[in-house]
Amino acid sequence: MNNKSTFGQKVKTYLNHPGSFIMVLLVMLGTLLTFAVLIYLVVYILAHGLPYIKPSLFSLKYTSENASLVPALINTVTMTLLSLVIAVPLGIFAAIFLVEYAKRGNKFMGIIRLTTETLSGIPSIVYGLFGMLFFVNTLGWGFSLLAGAFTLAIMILPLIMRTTEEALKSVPDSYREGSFGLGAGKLRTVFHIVLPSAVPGILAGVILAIGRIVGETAALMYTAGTVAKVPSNVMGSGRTLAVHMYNLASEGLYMDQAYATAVILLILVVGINALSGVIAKRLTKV
Amino acid sequence: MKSKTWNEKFMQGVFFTAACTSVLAVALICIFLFANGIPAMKEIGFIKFITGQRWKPGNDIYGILPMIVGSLYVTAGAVIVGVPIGILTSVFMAMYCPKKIYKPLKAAIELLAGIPSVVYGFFGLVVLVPRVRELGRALKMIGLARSSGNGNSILTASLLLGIMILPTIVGVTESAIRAVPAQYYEGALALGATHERSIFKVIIPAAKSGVVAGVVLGIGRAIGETMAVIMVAGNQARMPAGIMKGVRTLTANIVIEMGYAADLHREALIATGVVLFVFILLINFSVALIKRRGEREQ
Amino acid sequence: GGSDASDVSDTSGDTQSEWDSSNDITIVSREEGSGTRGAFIELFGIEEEQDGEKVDMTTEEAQITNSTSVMMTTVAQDEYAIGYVSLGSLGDTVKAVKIDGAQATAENVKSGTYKVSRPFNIATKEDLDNEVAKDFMNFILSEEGQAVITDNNYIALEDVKPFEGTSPSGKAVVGGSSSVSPVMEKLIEAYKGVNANAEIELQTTDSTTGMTSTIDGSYDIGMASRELKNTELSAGLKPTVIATDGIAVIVNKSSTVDELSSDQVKSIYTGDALTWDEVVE
Amino acid sequence: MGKIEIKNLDLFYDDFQALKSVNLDVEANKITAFIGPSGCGKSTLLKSINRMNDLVEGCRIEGEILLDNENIFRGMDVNLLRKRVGMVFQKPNPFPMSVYDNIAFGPRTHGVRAKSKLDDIVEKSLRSAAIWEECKDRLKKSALGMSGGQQQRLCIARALAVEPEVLLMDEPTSALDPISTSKIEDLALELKNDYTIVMVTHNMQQAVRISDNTAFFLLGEVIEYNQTEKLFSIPSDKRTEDYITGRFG
Amino acid sequence: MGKIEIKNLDLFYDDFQALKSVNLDVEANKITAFIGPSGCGKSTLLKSINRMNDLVEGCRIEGEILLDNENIFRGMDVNLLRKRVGMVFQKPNPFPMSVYDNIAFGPRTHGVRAKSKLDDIVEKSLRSAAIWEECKDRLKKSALGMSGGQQQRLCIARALAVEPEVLLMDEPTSALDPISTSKIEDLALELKNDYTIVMVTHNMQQAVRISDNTAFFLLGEVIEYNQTEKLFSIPSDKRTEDYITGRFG
Ligand SMILES: Nc1ncnc2c1ncn2[C@@H]1O[C@H](COP(=O)(O)OP(=O)(O)OP(=O)(O)O)[C@@H](O)[C@H]1O
Ligand SMILES: Nc1ncnc2c1ncn2[C@@H]1O[C@H](COP(=O)(O)OP(=O)(O)OP(=O)(O)O)[C@@H](O)[C@H]1O
Ligand SMILES: [Mg+2]
Ligand SMILES: [Mg+2]
Repeated sequence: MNNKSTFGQKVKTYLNHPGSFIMVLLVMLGTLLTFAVLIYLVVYILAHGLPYIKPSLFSLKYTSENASLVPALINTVTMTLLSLVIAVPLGIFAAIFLVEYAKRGNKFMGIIRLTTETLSGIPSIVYGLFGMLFFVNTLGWGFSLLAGAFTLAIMILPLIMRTTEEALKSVPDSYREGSFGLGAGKLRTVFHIVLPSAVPGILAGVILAIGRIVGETAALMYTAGTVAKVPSNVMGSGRTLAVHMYNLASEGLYMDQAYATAVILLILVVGINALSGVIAKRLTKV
Repeated sequence: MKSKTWNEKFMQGVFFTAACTSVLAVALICIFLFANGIPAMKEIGFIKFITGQRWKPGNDIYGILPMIVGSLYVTAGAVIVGVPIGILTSVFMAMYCPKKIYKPLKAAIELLAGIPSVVYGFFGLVVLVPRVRELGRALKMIGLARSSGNGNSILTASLLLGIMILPTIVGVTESAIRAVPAQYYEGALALGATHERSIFKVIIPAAKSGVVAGVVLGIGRAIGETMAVIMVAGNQARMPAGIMKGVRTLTANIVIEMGYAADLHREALIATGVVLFVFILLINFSVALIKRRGEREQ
Repeated sequence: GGSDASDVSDTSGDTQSEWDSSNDITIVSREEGSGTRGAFIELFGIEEEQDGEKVDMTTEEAQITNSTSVMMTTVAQDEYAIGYVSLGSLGDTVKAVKIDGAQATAENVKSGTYKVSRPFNIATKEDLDNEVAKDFMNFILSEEGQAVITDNNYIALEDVKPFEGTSPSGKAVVGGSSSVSPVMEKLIEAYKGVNANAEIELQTTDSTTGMTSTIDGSYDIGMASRELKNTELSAGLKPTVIATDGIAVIVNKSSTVDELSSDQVKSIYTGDALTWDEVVE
Repeated sequence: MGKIEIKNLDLFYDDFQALKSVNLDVEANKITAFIGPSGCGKSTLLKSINRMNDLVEGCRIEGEILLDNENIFRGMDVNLLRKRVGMVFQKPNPFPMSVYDNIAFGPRTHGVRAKSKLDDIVEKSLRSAAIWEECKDRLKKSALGMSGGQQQRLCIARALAVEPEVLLMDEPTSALDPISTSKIEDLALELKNDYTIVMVTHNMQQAVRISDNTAFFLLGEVIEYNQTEKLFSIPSDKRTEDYITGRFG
Repeated sequence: MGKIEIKNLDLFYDDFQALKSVNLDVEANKITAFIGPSGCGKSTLLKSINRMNDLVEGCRIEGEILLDNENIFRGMDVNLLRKRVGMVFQKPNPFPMSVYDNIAFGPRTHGVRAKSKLDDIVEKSLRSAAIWEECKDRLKKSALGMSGGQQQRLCIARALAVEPEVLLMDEPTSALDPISTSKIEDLALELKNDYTIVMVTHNMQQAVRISDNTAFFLLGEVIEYNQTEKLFSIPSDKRTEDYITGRFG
């Protein structure tokens, strides 16, 4: 015998409580809609893109004939790494300050909270404008991977900070107490006990950030430029996959390749998410 | 407390400096946007810029009221579409979803957030626009609407944005629901309430501030979205004329014209960015307020 | 070139009914300031002189897009739409209408029977000292360069001489208008065939960025699909026309409209005619 | 024949057997105490009586529990069961709403809509839980603003408002100060005239003070079940004796 | 003169006074037990001895605590203090790393780097905590995989590894089963030969079983402090008597 409500019992319950029945229907309907849209989207992209994934799309050099996405892919990786190199240490350190050092009720903390929340709400087009005005024009970096990376770094900073903060907060205080109780100082406690335990959470944030970088268009068009090749150094201009796709699509000459690129982008996003799951599992196992 | 090694002090300084970057970034963004946008507003006339109903850069007429109203309409539409569905989905994820399928579903929702907006744009253009156009024509045929519109409309943009803000709303609301202590749920059940009644009468009200924060974040996303809206909204720079008619948002205004703009026109577009930025600031302040009130209630 | 703007015209192409001219016209236009739009309104007289100022009389109801593909997709899907695109981007998902009896083809543009066209400009600083850039400009204006132009459905310049390159080595940056960019891409590839030493970088942005970046030196050659503005000329830019681009007026394939007069196009775009039966009988 | 009859109850959390063929009769209008060291299954058994264990995934039950001779696992609407068998938790868990709405939640759930009726129920329940005087002036204020002891009595009032027959209490005083504790104990003694009460406690003195019958649990088994007086004065099992004299736990 | 002398200690959490002029001498190589109802300040006083309260924001201390006649609040490096005064917590809190690294963390913190030396320390500490046999084969495995009782002994071993003089234990057995409890009690009795032990417990029988001296706390005050035997047989204060006979708490 099972103590769980059987299907029959459930039906009976809902007959007794019609209000509940309506609510459960609504919940199911809403959920169904969400996933129906998702599936439609994915199928739509696949249907339009898959047939056009050809070897020529993966030529080493972009030409107007092959519309290769390899340079854009390489630029995407470079851009991602650059942005992370800038934003991750900053974000983690900032979160450490907020969680481990700042005193409760500290005014300054309120300001930081507010500014990070502001940052996370700024539309990417505004980031694009700012990046163009500041990095490209004022600092004179021109359209360059570096200008793009710095712009994106600011954009993802709040995300990294926020998730790291959460991860640090979720480390049980008992670990900290244990470490302090053995005479370890704050720094040692943070770096040897707290941070390692927080790694899976931080990683989740980094993955989210990668997702944003990979999908970003508006902020990059005005900062990193749209050159369809791999620049020789970070002061050169280059387009990422999303920008590549936008460019392919905008003149209407390469729609098929654009959809094919969208498929690759989608695969990339799924891949990154899956990877994060795997890594997080590895790390939490110790 | 008193005798800290130099090392500890130094690193604390490093951490503090890192924490300051976000403040610095916001300050820089403010300075650069305002420095480039405010002079244009002055030249055009602040009131004229904000309340002007005509936008004709070719003749140096810059009034962005249509775009402000347009952004508000489209955002409101997105909220009407996205919020109920989003909240219901998050309820499913937090309270109904069988453990076995939770992970794939969660990943799917994350995927929804990871799809680049350009892709959404084409999806909207090719899938939503024709459907809305047919709807408009049908409405006109049966006499419910005077003009059919042509599919690129407030309605289309709202639908698309409603979809695009789903992941934000689902994510935030789900974690808000999960953060509600299980004791509330148990307490309600123990009084003989059904699963649904416990959720909608106890848990959701208890998660209120988190839910509202999620909705407001969604609003922020909807206002800020650019690449997708451009493709489906019609982008007419005139006062919105009905939900089956086209509309131009603040973001669309910037992206559409930045490419060809020079001089005052360009500065007016940056000023549009400033207005957008101020909107976002207002939204964030209200989120902060909501959260603070929520915390006080706890 | 690749393929069509969209293969989805069939989503609404399941033409449930006959084309009915009593329907509202869906007017699609390009964004203010766009070179394509500038040329279009000028040539059709949609731009009017008022108090010494040129005023763009395009109706506010016109749907605006900044992308050729959105323009094409919209017209391809909507039976009652009208729009316009560069001749070079014209695909077979839409139908180009005759204007005043003339078909929109490169030959007709060249012969002057089809009048709706605009120049593709490149601009350099007057004191351009980048050898690669100079050599590349010579290439564009040569017989070989102009052949590329013709191949891509644009209208080439007359009286060009064969290319005599100096094969300098080095790097040049070309950037600007996204309308010019596709053909520029082909030109660069062709040029690399004759001068492997040179490296030419292409930035697809927009006409204005093209000009300002050339002024401040980040581009060696700027591209514009419009005439240069006075401020740009006075900042020391020297424009060169490298080709002519026809502008095709397009309608949906199921439309029964095949031909329009300039005045009809004007009355549509100024909002005087709201439904198709006000334009055609 | 008891109000509640537990027959051969086995309970598993996945593979772990938390209750081993438990047999127990709970008498009506008495206070029955469950005692035993941590993890012995007291809460688990208590929660089985109103099927709160249904919520735990992987929880599997064999055997039966009869409430007034009716098997609670068969054909009984679980929501109605929980209306009849109320529960008070270890940590006070008032809902984050006003005092009034907390009490009115249950009656509203079961269809009471009329304002005047609700007013009556709220007052009556709060009086029965001996907390009316303390909160009659703050009915519209959030229940979270009250002290722990008040919250716990509010939770008892909330449980009473749906007019249950049985009241389950899981260490209802363990998070409270001595004064609040004694208030709740007095309340329990009073309530047993109208209700059947089952209470888990880790405080043996508490069991002695207020319960009529006591069950001693060890590792998922009921070792001894008897009148409280007898169990504490002449335990029949060595393990019971060891436990009540504090040799372990 | 005691190993630890607590003099006129007042402790505030913000405005709330958690300890009220506490005076107490802890004797060397004895087990001192703190008992009292929940919230009376036992843990607070214990944590003051190795200044773990420094971590609590808004915590303010007046009065002095002398360790071997030295004021721990003045001029003493807090990290060195904590090395000398080790602590074991209520809930076992091994770090999420291998058993070996758990034990080695303390010595490494205090500068021991040599592998062979560390190996020695790890073995010695685990032996002292009577857990060497159980985990010598899984030194490289995560400490989180052990049972609660093993984890608690591991935490004791971890505390011993830095060679403290005093060992503070805050209800070290309250989360454990009876068998693990008695293992830890035996261990404590053994360890008191080399260390001074202060232990908070909510189990009075435990205090009776293992402690030499007992302090009874109520609402932040030390009501009675005496040899355990005396305190439990002839309490000099009425409140102590009420408490140990289970009349409240
Ligand atoms: N949800 C669950 N999943 C798996 N095991 C559980 C769960 N709840 C309880 N257990 C296990 O069942 C056993 C009995 O738990 P229960 O909570 O009934 O003990 P208890 O007697 O109430 O103890 P305490 O005095 O600590 O409250 C314990 O070993 C516990 O670990
Ligand atoms: N960090 C803190 N901030 C504010 N008040 C605190 C804090 N820690 C403890 N208190 C308060 O100080 C008082 C004493 O707490 P303490 O933890 O010392 O009690 P205890 O005797 O150890 O109780 P228990 O047996 O429940 O562990 C309590 O009233 C408690 O609420
Ligand atoms: Mg329990
Ligand atoms: Mg304590």
